[in-house]
Amino acid sequence: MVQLSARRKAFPLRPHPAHGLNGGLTYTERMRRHFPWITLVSALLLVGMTDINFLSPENLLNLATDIVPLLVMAVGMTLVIYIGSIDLSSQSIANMATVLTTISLPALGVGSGLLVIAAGLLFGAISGVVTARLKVPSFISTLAVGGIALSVGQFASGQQALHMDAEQRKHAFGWIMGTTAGIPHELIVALAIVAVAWFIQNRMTAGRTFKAIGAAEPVVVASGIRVERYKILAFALSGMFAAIAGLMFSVRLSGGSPTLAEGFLLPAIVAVLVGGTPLTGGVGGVTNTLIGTMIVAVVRSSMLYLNIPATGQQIFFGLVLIVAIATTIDRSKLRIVK
Amino acid sequence: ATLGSGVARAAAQNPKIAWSYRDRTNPYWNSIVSGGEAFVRSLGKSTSDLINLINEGSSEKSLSDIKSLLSRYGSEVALAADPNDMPNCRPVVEAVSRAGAYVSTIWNKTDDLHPWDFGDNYVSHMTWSDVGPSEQTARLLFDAMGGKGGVVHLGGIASNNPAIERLEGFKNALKAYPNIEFLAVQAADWDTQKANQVMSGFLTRYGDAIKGVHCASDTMAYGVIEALRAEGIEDMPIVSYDGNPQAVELVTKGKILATVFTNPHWAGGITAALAYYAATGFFKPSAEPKEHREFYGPTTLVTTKDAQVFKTKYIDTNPTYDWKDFWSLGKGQIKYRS
Amino acid sequence: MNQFLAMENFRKWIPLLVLIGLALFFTAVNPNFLSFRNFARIAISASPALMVAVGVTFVILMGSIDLSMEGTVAVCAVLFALMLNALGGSIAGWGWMAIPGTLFVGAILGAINGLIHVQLKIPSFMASLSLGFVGIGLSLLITGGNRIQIEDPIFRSLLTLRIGGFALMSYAALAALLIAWFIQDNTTIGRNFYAIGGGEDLARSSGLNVGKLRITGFVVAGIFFALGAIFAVARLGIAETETGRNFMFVSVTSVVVGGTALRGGSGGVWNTLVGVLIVNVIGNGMVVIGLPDYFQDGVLGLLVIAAVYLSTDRRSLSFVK
Amino acid sequence: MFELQNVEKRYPGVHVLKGVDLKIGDGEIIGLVGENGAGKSTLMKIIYGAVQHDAGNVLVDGVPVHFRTPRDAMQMGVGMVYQEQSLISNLTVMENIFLGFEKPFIRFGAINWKRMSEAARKQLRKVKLDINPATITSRLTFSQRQLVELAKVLALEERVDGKLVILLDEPTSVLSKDEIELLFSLVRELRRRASFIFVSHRLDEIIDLSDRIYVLKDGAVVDVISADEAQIETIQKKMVGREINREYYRENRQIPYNKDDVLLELDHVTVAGRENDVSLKLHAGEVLALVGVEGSGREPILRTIFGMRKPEKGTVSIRGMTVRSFSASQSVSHGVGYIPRERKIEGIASGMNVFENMTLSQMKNYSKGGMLDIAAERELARDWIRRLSIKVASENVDCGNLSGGNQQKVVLAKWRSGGSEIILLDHPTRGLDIGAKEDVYEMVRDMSVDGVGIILVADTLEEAIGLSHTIAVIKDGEIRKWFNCQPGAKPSLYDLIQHMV
Ligand SMILES: Nc1ncnc2c1ncn2[C@@H]1O[C@H](COP(=O)(O)OP(=O)(O)OP(=O)(O)O)[C@@H](O)[C@H]1O
Ligand SMILES: Nc1ncnc2c1ncn2[C@@H]1O[C@H](COP(=O)(O)OP(=O)(O)OP(=O)(O)O)[C@@H](O)[C@H]1O
Ligand SMILES: [Mg+2]
Ligand SMILES: [Mg+2]
Repeated sequence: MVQLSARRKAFPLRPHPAHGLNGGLTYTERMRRHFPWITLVSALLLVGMTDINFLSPENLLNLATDIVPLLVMAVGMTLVIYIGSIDLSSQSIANMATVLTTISLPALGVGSGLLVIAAGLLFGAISGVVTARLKVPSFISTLAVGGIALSVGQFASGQQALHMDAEQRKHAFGWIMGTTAGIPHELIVALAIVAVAWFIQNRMTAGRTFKAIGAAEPVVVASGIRVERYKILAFALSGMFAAIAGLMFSVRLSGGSPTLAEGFLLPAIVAVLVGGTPLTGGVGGVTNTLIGTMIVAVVRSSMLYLNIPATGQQIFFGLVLIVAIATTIDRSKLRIVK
Repeated sequence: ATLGSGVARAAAQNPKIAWSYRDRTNPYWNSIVSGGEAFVRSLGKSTSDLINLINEGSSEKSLSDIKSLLSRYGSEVALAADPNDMPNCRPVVEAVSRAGAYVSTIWNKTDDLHPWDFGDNYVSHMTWSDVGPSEQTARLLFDAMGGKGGVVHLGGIASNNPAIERLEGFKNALKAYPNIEFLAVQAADWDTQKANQVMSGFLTRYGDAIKGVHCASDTMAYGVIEALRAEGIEDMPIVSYDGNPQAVELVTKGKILATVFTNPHWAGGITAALAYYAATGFFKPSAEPKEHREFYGPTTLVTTKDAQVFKTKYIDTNPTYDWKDFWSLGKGQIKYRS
Repeated sequence: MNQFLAMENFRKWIPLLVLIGLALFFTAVNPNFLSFRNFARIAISASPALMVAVGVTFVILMGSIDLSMEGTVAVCAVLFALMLNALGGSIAGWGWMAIPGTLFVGAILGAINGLIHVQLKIPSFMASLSLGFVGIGLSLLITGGNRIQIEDPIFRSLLTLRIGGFALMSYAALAALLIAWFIQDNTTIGRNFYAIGGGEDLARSSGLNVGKLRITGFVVAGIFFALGAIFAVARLGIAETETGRNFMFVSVTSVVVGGTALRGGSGGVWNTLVGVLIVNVIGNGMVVIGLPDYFQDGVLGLLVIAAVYLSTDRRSLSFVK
Repeated sequence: MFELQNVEKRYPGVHVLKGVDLKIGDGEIIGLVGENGAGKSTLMKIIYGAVQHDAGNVLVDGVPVHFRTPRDAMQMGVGMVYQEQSLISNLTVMENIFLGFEKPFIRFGAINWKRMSEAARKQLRKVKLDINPATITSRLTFSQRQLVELAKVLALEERVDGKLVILLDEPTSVLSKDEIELLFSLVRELRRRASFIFVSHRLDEIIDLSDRIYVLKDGAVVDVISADEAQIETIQKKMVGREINREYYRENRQIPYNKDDVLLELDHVTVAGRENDVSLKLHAGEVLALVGVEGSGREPILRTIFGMRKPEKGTVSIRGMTVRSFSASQSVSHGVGYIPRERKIEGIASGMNVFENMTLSQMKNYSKGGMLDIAAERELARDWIRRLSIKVASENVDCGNLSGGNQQKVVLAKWRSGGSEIILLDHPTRGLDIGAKEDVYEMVRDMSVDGVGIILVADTLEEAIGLSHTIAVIKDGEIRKWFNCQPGAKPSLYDLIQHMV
């Protein structure tokens, strides 16, 4: 025992890395919550260095407008990730939404939008019921409900790509497509949607409850709140936002197809995570997702500016993602990293 | 809505050439890219001057990437694109026109969208009439089956245009063969693994009743062949589509009866060339007749008889094409069904 | 108490009962389903998926998740094919070295995954998802997007050689499953995975080096992904980036359907076998009964929900994420 | 010889250990006493390598060592039985016993279960526990688990050469009398090999077992007493730092409650998994204490009243109305509030700030049409921060960063401000220091005066006796004895313990 211990050197003692000896949070820890937007600005500047036109207001405006459907979907996804679950059905719901919008446009006009939103709410709520009441993990329940939405989309479309009549589209949704003072209405609509989501999250009992569920579900139960209802609501809202994303995309493309929104899911999840809302929930939120979506947009278009060769784009994306997540997530909020 | 109607403007001196396509994991798109690269080399540029926009099957990414390209290079762009989903073609074309750049598209376009509605900027659209060739392969198949017995069809992603047409051709051929029993059709999404699983399911369902397989693409045929090989079935008549190198190889060996070569190498080159030469002012698209704006690409039936010759000519080497000879390989103006 | 125990034991068997129930249902609709040959077909299509799912099972047992399988399988598949062809093209010659070589590649990729997750303290979901992208990209870079064909008849005998009606591949997969079972139940690392899943802080305070075990788990997963890649190549004779496609959702779904909890600590590789079979039986069965393809995604979804619903003990779950 | 010199430990905002010196001779049994939160567990965890100290030295036989992980400590012969359960419940008993030390049982890469099982049996025999080592740990009772933990530590005996140091953090709190006897005889037997540090809140046990007693107060050693000279009263005085009198529990403020105003009634209520039933009545202004040993079934009763459990039989009525559907939200709407025992799990939502925590159970009162009135929430929080002198910079502070006492005050304020008339207190002073405790006692009296009915599961018997009007002694899920607790006529500890075990 003595020998053993003799070989062991005393180690220099340090306080816990997260806080100084005086107990306050260290500088980096306090800076953490600013990291998402710092990452965004750095990325913008980095790409701007290769071509200053990238930073022109017009280009940034375009970049923001292009990402609108993804942003709307990611905002919905945020609410679900905020309660510590995940929604893998968003893309399929958006797919279904493009089909439903297109086929109901002749009969319902603007009403087709309402129909689609209702359908999104319904499918989201089904995910919620299956998760909260049947206790099927959301990873599975939403994947499964997504499959159902996909079937509905395929069936309703007759497995065809459909296009909207130009006049009907203009009549019903022309207002989304225009611009005012150079700002596309799509962007304004999207920001309004983000604002609504922000309001729900920060100013309404539902949002407060979502946060509490993500932060400490047992506390919410022990506070006498009907957790299941709120969970279902979060999923329903996510489904609704996904449907709106599909609706806006469908109007932009003036058509629908059961595969039209393919490729939305992973970027949307990535946008939420990169923005700094971890899968454990309770932290982050829609403003983070706004930043996260922009980061995704910048990284995507940076490939063009940095001349990343075709076969290297996936690697580039993956590596940038790791760096972005490593800098944006707030580890002090994660007790155990699993 | 006629945009830029014939107003003469300074032609681009040295436009950036870009190809926007689905992915790099599929031999078909690799051939397209090889054609694009061959064209770029013919201009004395390096292959890295061809900008690759890979959309991973996401219309959203397709559109965003193209818009990023346009905002970086403005009107100095000659774009060749497969818009991935039919509805996506319109916003792509509109964005290009707005920027004053030039685009030629292949495959996916809604019927109500025409190059001549966009003046010079929407240079051309090429697609392949798959109905006829698909009918031809089906006839070959039915003949090989001796005009009787059960047949199954494995289709692509059901809402994709080629999938629809290839199924239609197959069904047309059936009419002339009353003793052929059409057992089942199922989408296998252009995917080898999925086709493999679907085929083994068919084997269980229909067993020995299956006497022939009609595949909507080569990639799916590979999966079918392997599913059959697993059962020790080596001589089932199979036909496929696309004329990929591996499939042509299999045709020479008699493993596949016939495939249809759509000459993606040429298509990749000529589509880029059309956009490029329109951009440089080498020709004025709006001065061309309609059959030069919307036309069918070449299809060559490759059967066991001519496979070897075909292989040496088109697969082992690529013929040198004159990239200014735009239309000689085309198969006439696109006809719409309704 | 006894009644409670009986109930608990009963629950353990529910996934298997679901599997049997599904088989009976499909048989009732189309009696062809219940045939030896069809089971052999299901076994072939399930073999690669089983390996991948077994790999991810180890990670899930620890309460983490590994979503890098599509990239890892793609890289392993194309490297396997390249190695095999470079080493003479036949398993009979030096080509067999490609097999351990590929397993090694899988292990390395798993180790990178684990290191990034543990050392950079990035939750495994995000770390492995990102690395999946990198893996897909890497395989693309290696192949330039082309496919590599494997002609070697000896290697392909994994598919073509039948013993007692089943393809050699199915036996190989079964052997790998037995090894996984052995690792899970009879080795220290296997048991320690359960310990971490059962309570990470408790495991740590019992003196386990949790970080190192985590990385080990990802390495083991990587090795099984590599095995999955080899079987996938054997099944189609083609190695390409696409070889990895679809494995992510299918394998995680299989694991959960089999009764292994995503929060870790319960379940195991036999559950995964049942889960993989359930998923493959549904896939095969829907074709066999001739369900229109546009309904298949939806029906798969409903059946998966039903399977998970039946096999979870809701009383023991305070909440589910 | 094991020695700590001047060991320091801080957590954000709290100085947990202040220059602690401690010596353990070979074969010596050290008793460690101190109030809740005095730093006993922290000190033990530092010795065990589970927590790293900020300054000071740990010496083994005069040589400085530093244990970075418990594994380092175990290899040097230091073992610990945790205060909280620390067995991994999905593993078997034998796996738990040898967790991290499976090596001797490995044959050709595989664990030889037979050998491990035999070895485990040997360890279990030491603690006279006759169970199958292959049993899944979650099937064991609390006291069985405690004994397994002990067996796990005793496995060090074979594993390590030389002397052992075994740390026992409140091992007796869940054991029966016989089991405690067994434990003590074991400890005495093992003195040849091992020295012990023994933590307990039962001072008589401490005096009985140990050689020397360290008294810890607010993270500093205030006295070291030889057990021969120790007396309970003096130790208590040292622990608390002043004379303990009846005023501690504010008995002067205890006023009789209104016998006619029944708030809550349980009539032959059977809680799941128990055979016995419980009947009780809670009156306005009454403090009803439930006492019993760990696992006697106090918590399930509280949870049933709060609606988180459904009774199998019997009726619960609140203000004369029978409760039909059981859910926490139902109970809250009937005016029941619950201060759970696991404050960090069910009490405080860390990551949320003070006002968000306070209004969590009563958002209806602070919102209109689903829209929150955040200004009113802040106002409420500021008001209660003032009233309870909660030590926080502002109402915007994340509650996860508050000290335990302040967290507890936030939880109390949450229910109190929501106007709950029936409040269930489960270990409300756990982990609180004296100042905070007194604040809590003061609040209990305030609520009582306001006519709130309180059911208390206290941290200590003294607390139960001091605070309550009525005591129900619970054993095996059944009320065995009622005591009336008028000031001046309170039952003694002994009176209660008699019926508890
Ligand atoms: N991980 C931690 N982070 C911050 N503070 C902590 C942590 N662990 C303990 N503390 C604080 O350190 C102090 C000492 O706690 P400790 O658990 O050592 O008390 P104790 O004497 O064992 O009390 P008890 O009798 O209740 O077991 C308490 O104020 C506690 O809140
Ligand atoms: N598990 C934990 N993780 C992180 N920090 C903790 C933990 N437990 C306690 N703390 C921190 O320890 C500090 C003191 O906690 P503790 O609850 O015991 O204080 P206390 O000394 O009892 O305070 P008070 O005087 O208010 O009663 C708090 O600032 C809290 O942030
Ligand atoms: Mg304290
Ligand atoms: Mg303690």
